[in-house]
Amino acid sequence: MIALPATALASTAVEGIGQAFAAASGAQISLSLAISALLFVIGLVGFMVRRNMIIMFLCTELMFQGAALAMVTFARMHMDVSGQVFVIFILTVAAAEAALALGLVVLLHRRRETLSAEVWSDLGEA
Amino acid sequence: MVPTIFYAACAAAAVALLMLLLPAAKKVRMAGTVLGLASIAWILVTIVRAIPVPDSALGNVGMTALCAFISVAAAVRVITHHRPVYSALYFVLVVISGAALSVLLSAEFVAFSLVIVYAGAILITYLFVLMLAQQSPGDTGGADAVEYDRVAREPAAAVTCGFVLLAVLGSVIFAPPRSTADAAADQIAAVDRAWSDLGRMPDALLERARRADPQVRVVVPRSNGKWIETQRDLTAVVSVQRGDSDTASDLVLPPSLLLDNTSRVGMSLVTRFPVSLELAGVILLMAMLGAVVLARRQSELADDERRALAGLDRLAGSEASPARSRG
Amino acid sequence: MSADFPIPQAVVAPELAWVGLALLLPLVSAVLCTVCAIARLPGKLPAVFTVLALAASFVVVLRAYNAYSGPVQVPIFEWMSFAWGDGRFQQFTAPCALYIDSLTLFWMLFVTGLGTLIALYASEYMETEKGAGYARFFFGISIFLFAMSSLVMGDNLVMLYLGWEGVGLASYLLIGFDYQRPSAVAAAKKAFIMNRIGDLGLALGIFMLWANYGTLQYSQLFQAMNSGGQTVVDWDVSLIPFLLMLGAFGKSAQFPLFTWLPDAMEGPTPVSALIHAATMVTAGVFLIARMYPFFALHPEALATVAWIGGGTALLAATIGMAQYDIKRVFAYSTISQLGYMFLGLGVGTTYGACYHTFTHAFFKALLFLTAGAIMHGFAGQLDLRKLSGVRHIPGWRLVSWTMFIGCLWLAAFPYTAAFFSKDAILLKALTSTRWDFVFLGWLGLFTAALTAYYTFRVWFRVCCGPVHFEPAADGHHADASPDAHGHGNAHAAKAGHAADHGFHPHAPKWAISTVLALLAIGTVAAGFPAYNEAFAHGTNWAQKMIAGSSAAAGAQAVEHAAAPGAGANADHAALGTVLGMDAHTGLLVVGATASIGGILIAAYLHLLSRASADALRRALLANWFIRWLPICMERKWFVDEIYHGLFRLPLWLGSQVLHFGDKHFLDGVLVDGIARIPIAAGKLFRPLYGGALQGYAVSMVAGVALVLAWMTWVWLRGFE
Amino acid sequence: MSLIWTSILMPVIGAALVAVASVRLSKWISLLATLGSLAALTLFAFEFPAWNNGQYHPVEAGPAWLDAAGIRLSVGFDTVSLLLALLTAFLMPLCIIGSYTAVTERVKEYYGWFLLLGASIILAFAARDAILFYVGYEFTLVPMTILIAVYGGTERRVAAIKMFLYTFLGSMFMLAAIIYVAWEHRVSSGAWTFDIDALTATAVRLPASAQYWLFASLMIGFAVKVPLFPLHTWLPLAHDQAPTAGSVILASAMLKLGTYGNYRFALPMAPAGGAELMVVVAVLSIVAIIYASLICWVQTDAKKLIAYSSVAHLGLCMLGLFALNPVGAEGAVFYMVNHGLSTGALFLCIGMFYERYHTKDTDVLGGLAKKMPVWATFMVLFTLASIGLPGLNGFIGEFLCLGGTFIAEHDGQSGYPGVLGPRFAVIAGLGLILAAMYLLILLGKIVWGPLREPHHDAAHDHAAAQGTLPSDLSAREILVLTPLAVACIWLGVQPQPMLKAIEPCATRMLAKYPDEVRQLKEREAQMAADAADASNLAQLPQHGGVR
Repeated sequence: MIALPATALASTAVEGIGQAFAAASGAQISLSLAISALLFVIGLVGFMVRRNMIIMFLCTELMFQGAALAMVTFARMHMDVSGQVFVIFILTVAAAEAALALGLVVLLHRRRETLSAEVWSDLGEA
Repeated sequence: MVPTIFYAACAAAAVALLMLLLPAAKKVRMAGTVLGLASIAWILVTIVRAIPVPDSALGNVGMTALCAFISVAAAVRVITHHRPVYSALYFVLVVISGAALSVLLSAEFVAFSLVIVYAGAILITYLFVLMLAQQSPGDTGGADAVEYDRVAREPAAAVTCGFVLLAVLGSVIFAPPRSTADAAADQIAAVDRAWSDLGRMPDALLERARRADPQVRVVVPRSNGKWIETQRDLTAVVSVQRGDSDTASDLVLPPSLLLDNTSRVGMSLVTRFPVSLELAGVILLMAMLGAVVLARRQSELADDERRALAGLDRLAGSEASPARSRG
Repeated sequence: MSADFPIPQAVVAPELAWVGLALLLPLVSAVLCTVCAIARLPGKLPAVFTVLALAASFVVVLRAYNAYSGPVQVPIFEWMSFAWGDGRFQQFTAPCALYIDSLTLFWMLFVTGLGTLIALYASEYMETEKGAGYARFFFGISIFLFAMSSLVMGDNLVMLYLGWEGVGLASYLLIGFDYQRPSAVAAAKKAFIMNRIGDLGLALGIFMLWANYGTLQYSQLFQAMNSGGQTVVDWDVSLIPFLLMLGAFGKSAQFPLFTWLPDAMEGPTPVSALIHAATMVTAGVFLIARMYPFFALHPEALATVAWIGGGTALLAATIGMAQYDIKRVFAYSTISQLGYMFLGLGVGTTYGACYHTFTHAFFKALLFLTAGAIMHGFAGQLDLRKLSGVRHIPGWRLVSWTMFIGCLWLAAFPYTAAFFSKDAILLKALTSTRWDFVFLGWLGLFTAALTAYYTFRVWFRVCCGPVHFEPAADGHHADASPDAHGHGNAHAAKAGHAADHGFHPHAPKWAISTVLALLAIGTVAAGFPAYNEAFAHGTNWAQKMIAGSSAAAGAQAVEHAAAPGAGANADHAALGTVLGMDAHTGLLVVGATASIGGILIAAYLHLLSRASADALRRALLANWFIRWLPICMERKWFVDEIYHGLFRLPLWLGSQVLHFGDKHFLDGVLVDGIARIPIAAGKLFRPLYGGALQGYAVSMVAGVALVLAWMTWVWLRGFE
Repeated sequence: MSLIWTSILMPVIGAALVAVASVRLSKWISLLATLGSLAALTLFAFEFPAWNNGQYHPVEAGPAWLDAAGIRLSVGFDTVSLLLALLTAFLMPLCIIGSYTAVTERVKEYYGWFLLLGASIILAFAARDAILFYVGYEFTLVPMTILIAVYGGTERRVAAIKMFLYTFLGSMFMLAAIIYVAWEHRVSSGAWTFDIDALTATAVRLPASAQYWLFASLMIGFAVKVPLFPLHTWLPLAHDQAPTAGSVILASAMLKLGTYGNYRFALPMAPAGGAELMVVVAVLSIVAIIYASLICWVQTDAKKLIAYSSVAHLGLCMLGLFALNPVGAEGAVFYMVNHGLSTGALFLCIGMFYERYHTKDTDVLGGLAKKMPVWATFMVLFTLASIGLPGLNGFIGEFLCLGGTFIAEHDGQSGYPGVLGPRFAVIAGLGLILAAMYLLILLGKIVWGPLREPHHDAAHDHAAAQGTLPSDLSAREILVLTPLAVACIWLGVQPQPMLKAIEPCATRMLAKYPDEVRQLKEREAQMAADAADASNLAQLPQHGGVR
């Protein structure tokens, strides 16, 4: 880590440094975070209100989107690519989930001829 | 500092979403749409106004806001549309606008992988399954979709919970902005990290050094054993031997020679998160195996299920058709 | 209270521990009776044990009397004693010990003596109850004697309290002896509960004495008084006499708390004679006499006693005039006579009060026992309208004439013992310097006339006139209650309605006759101390006994306070006048007039012209303005009804309300209501947990939102 | 110390053996186990050296249980807890014998749980570690709930649940208070401990406001158990539904845990709070006395009546405890033991006729003296003991409680100032009259009077029961009641040794109180004076105006 006076950097417009290493605009970061939160919450609400199992999984994908966007935003905010790496992992999980979940959905659909999640409520303990 | 106005906007958005979710008249849905758009705009404006935007960033912010608008609207359609296929398609729109946002945030690799993997692969799978499980038109009872797609479940509770969560998450945005010093330290750390990433890629380093000075024959480690050292002005110094000379001399690399996004992501993936990468691979493998197992069960259960649907009980059925089970 | 009139100080005399046998013997007999009941020993064994034990205890008391030379304190064993410091107020001491002075002996003599005689009487009277019932009866009698001895001989107020409640228990067990009859059970209950009210007063008085003097032992209490203890200095202290008084009134059936005594006649007659006439009911008199010095702590305390006593005497006499049940008449006469004793205590003559107690014990026991004999012989008949001319039935002469003696004494016929004892009280009242005491004295004289009337009403009705009797039959008459023992009831069932159905009264046998004769002699002899004084100008034994005790010292102090300058020996000197005559002569004239007048009126109405008595009653009832009087007298001034309406009913209704409230409000609404909150909350969220996935999701999200909200709130506040 | 553990573990081992033994054998095993427990405690009592100093006897810390939290398996007795444990151990075998015919189904489970109940109560009394106490205190609820819920009457489930939840809720406050004190101890001394003496030493040094809340929370926990008005409503129901032996142990031993808790925790730990809140507790106590007595008056269910009478009696006990002087405290402790004896015996008596007639309704049943004279004798004796007849055990405690309350106003002479005084004593004394009233009414209904027996089905049951039970008490039942009767009479005649032994404990418990109460009185006097000054000032112009 290089000890550099902050004032020196703020005023230094480094030639050719590129957008990735320029201080990002606070408003852009905030907006992106807000969108990620909105996507996440909308996905969440969707998960809670929709009764179609496939759509419910779609809503979880929406939440993944929100999370991924937040990761990207933070990566930008801190100028560190780790956030972007995490998006790749998110993609991995989403893909795995899609594979398994959709397989499961198809299985369930076969058994009860419907996609409604409620017909499976007898799996709950109540 | 409690952003009251933001909370009010969240509440408005919640009401709007609720109006869209309730099985109501078209007018209400229209009002909900208007209110929803207005409240999203309100949220965005609130955020933008909370932090002064320099003129140089106006374009970026404007584009971000536009993409935000599109992705949120599309997301709302995902959860409100009665026909699952349309939901999936709207989701593609969400992914694409998300990719655009990623580009705006200088994450080009992510943007493309989102479009390719999500919109291209995962969503297609969804669509495929949706088609597979499509209800026959008779099941919908004349409406545009089946009952469980039309009628939301406990929308009030869900919307309340969700938007309380949004308000809470959103509060974070209104924390005091990071100090310039923090941002500067971040920048220095990031550049240093990027230069040292480059230091671990000898070929790339040699290539960059030659770009800076075509005379460079070879890059050698510096006296302290490192390949590259970051300077205070964000440039980097490497030791090189030029021409035929055996003596090392310093060469300053300008920031414009830093690695691009995709390279850095790749570098980070294999140098900082190798175990995670392996685990991700294992997960995918497991998912594949799981899918195979599920598919097998599917065919085994199908008989049973069909028999139950036909009103035969399991025992009777198995006794009645020994030959078939043998076969 | 000043040290001018010192209370004789007690000496600690452990060598006199044998006097404790007077307590122990009845207890032993009680245990033996229990053994008899358990072992189902046949015969009269319990009676034998009891009579022997009581006689032995009487002998012990006699020996103690012989050995008596001054107040002694006899420690026996430690009962309740502990200390938490060295100070006088830092300990609680209530040993099992005896305090023997002349007052104690005076009381113990007639308690054990009469106890023995009445137990002997009961051995024949209760013979139909052989077996467990017989043993139970004598167990009760023994326990009673034990408790009474403890009450009288106890060294401290806690022992007195032990005896006080103990006699209450004996009374309860014996009144309810015939436990199958609901009226007996109710009477027993009533007696115990009303006594408890008084007991509470006594207990509070005891606490207050302890709080103020730091001790409960008589000797130390008196010492405190002698050494210039408090007079009226303190609100607390001046309450002491009133609290003790409440206890005394409860036990001795005085005005607010007297209604239990007539009901107590449900018990077998020997019990009525022993407990509810001769001994237990005088415990109140004993208490006040014993604690007399402390009644000077408030100037109006004794006046209150006098007023209550005088008032009760008149009230009970008026009721007694209108009763038809012999035992009830005698019961009211007991209340009335007890009123006299309290009047005596109140106006300052402890001698008069105690001596009257003494004489009363004999003649009232005699009267009850004769009534019992009649009841025993006439199958439980006690209605004086249905008995007549018993004197003329062969074998009943002794009963009639001993009853006559008892009646003469109760009527305070001139020169009987009761005449002298009553005189001592009235004389003191009439010659008092306080106008209200004089008024009470005249009231007492009027009451004496009433007493003479109703006493002889009974005797003339029952013993004289034409021979006529009906055995009692169940439900035959409501106001006279049949006696307890099954013998009478069995006869009644057989005998039917009238004498000509073959019913023959059986005359008393040797035990009853002997006891009646002995008691008659005792009754006459009880006057000896007074005769000795009045005719032989010798010493009055009773007065001497009282004068040597705490009672007298207190009386002198009261006297001194009332009329400073009068000598200590106030009974003889400086007497006032009555109707212008010398006090003694005047009272002799007036008292004799009242007594003889009452007897003459009774003779006219109930012997010579019985029809006129009924005519008089009818005339009184016909007169609109005066009819309240006979009605009230016959209905006992509605005291029971008033108590019922004033206390019992509101309390009972209140209890019902509380019971309802406890069940339905406190438990039903509050407790169960609070318990229902989580249930209701659970029901509210129940749909979320119906098994549908989203329900769980909603609750999870809500939880996360809440936790995050809280965290964010804290975090945001950090920036302010 | 090993004797103490023996007395606790004997019933536990007994319970384990009962689980594997045959039904017939289980009765004998449980009897032997309880007798062994009693014997161990008695032996301990004989060599107990601390009768006269009010200290715990084995004072060594026990082995660690949870070392990190300083919780140790320390057991030991002082006089009071030893007496209460002896009472429990004394009643246990009697209850076991008394249950021989009453319990016919699930017999082994019954005896097993019953033994565990006894063990946990003795553990609670023996604990010198607050957490150990809490464990014993709370574990009593488990067997008791099972005894009620399985072997009880028609509403047994509700009764069991209500008892459990109610007392459990109260205990939470108590536990919180104990942990709070332990925390304060850790803050001040740096180490965790739950040793009761150490906690007490810490707690008394806390500021007055902390003590106020400490006392209040402890009090809530114990008041439910006592039970103090208005937290009593679980008790009548539980008693009504519990099997006889359960009622006996509930009334005689479990309720004493509440009063014992006050003696051991609430009063000594928070003297400032105790002084502050004493009047509140005393008022609730006398309300309990009067209220419960009046309710007893109109009860027709014999067991409920005795249950409410327990509320009233323990109200008096609490009043004595909160008179805050040695007289009241001695009376209260004495009363704890005696209430256990006489009320336990009354429950046994009621159980005995219930076994024969299957009803406790005094409107249906009555006049049993005719048919069951021996039973009637015992019943009358125990009722009289309960009424507080002098010469029997109940009197001593009642008299001292009332006396202590009465003198609690006087200062300077006894060394223990108080604020209750005669007013409280008079109202509480009314309770004695009411006690005589309702108990004699009970006697008048079920013992005396003409014989009334239930008809029809009950009579049929009765006939069936007669096969095993004689119409009057059997020798076994007499064997159960006789020790109780002897104890009642003996303690009434010879209370002296026990009073002497309790006295140091009482003064030890009250050690801090004279000063606290004196300060309280001074504060109040000061406030009154200030108020008087203020009102005088306010009235001055008025007077001027009138003139």
